[in-house]
Amino acid sequence: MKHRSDTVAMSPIPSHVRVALELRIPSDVRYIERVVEMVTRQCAELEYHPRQLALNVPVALTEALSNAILRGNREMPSRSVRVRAEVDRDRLVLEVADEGTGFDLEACLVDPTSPENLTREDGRGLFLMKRLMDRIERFDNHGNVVRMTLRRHD
Amino acid sequence: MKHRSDTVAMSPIPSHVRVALELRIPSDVRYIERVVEMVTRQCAELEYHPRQLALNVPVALTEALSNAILRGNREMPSRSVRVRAEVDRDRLVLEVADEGTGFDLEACLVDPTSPENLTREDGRGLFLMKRLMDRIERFDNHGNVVRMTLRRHD
Amino acid sequence: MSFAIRKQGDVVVVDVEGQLIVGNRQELKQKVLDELERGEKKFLIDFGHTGYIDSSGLGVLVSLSKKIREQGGELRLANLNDDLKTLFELTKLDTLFQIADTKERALESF
Amino acid sequence: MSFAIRKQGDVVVVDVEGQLIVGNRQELKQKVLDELERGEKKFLIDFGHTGYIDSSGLGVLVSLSKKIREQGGELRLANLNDDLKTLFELTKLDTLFQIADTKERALESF
Ligand SMILES: Nc1ncnc2c1ncn2[C@@H]1O[C@H](COP(=O)(O)OP(=O)(O)O)[C@@H](O)[C@H]1O
Ligand SMILES: Nc1ncnc2c1ncn2[C@@H]1O[C@H](COP(=O)(O)OP(=O)(O)O)[C@@H](O)[C@H]1O
Repeated sequence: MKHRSDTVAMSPIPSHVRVALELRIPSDVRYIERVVEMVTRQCAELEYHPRQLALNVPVALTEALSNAILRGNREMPSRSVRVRAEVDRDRLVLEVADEGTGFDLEACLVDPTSPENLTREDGRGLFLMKRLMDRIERFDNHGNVVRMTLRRHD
Repeated sequence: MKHRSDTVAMSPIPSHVRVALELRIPSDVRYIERVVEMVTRQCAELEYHPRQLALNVPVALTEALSNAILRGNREMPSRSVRVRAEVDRDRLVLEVADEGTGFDLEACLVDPTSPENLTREDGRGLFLMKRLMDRIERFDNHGNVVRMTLRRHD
Repeated sequence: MSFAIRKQGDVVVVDVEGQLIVGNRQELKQKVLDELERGEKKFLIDFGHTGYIDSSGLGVLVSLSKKIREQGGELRLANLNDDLKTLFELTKLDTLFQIADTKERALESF
Repeated sequence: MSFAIRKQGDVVVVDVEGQLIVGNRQELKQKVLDELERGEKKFLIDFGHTGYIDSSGLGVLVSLSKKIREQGGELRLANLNDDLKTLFELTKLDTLFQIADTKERALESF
């Protein structure tokens, strides 16, 4: 279509915009990067803060996806991961669902910054999700769902 | 975020992608172009046919929006138009909702190509929606809703 | 969206850049009617840089064509891409307008 | 994502281009371990062209740093942008690694 960007630029922005992205991927970590790219792009359109686009969203989502693929689904080819991202100018809600039996979020959350954990190779995923998002929840819905919420900053 | 596109290009595309876009605009035709641009961009990402991106989607959506703004809402500032676009690789479902009392779709659909109508200035909107989309429905839901469905072509 | 108007010989050439839709069709109408009032008779609308056209844009073209003919003038269209051609065919407006493939052909045909 | 390795003086410099995440961290690990096996002692990882790093990417850095130290070598990091710096600060890994602002400073410091 022959759009001229100055053309659309003159057309005002809707008073309310909400985008819901629903994705399904196989239990394979190679898919993560593309999913992250698709979600951050939607956030970029709604002018999330550059730091949220470069740090909070990609890192937290990557952690949730790799846990879903490696822990929840144990990379079983018969299982897939579903992602739902709902974005508006107030907040991003990310839901990552796997086909595992779930886990105890509080119990699994260790402090990787403590002296005894600092030199460990693993155990920073849930911690980063918690620190980079405003809220993180876990619930069951035909499998395990992790929901993360982030308020938009300009 | 420092993405290199070749990077993401190596990350496979999710097996299922569905995007739902929800927008609300004032009863003002200047908003139409931006809404059309936002919807066609989502269709473009899912590789709808160039003709669908340049003709079917923009024209049918523009018609539905201008009818909602001018007919349904009669440009009243207290009223707004809601748009929902749900897109996946199979089909696009567009819903345009206004705060009017609705209309009789079949009765309002005239044939603008008949000799007596050909030189009329108006009356081509619903006809184009019907010809450019695979399906068009109207129903009530706290106001008037027009739903149009288009199957994706490569 | 913008409408660039210029004179080429005795023909008024209008370029429609971007969309011709409900939000801007009045602007096109007024610009052409101003020229008509000034005594111009030959009009060519060039769609080489046009995106999409909606039913109200088509309606303005129908209306202008009538008004120009009433003043003894002529309106020609040129440079429709395949999608725009389809739009004119769907509405059978390709039978109402004189449509040339290129601007040059349209200019010659006056 | 790709890892470009080259020698600068007696320092092995690795450029991390794109993401350092669960899907590719093994590649980085293997490349550095190969050099270590070949007898290299000084390693500099340059993040000037890096996007984001996840916990498993951080884990690989921790692991490499240990292995390099075991062989009497040194690992330095350079060129972290503000977002990456924050990531290291959040995890307190900025206290574990020697981090230089620029590659030049990192090279001088060996
Ligand atoms: N989706 C999941 N399904 C099952 N267990 C999970 C899931 N996500 C996290 N866990 C559990 O929480 C633990 C901590 O996760 P995390 O902080 O990401 O560190 P790591 O994955 O490096 O062990 C995991 O080892 C696993 O036992
Ligand atoms: N959203 C709507 N609310 C109320 N009436 C509508 C709506 N959409 C269409 N109509 C009715 O259908 C008629 C035909 O619409 P259309 O084919 O778009 O032609 P036009 O708008 O040019 O008259 C309109 O004149 C109007 O009476």
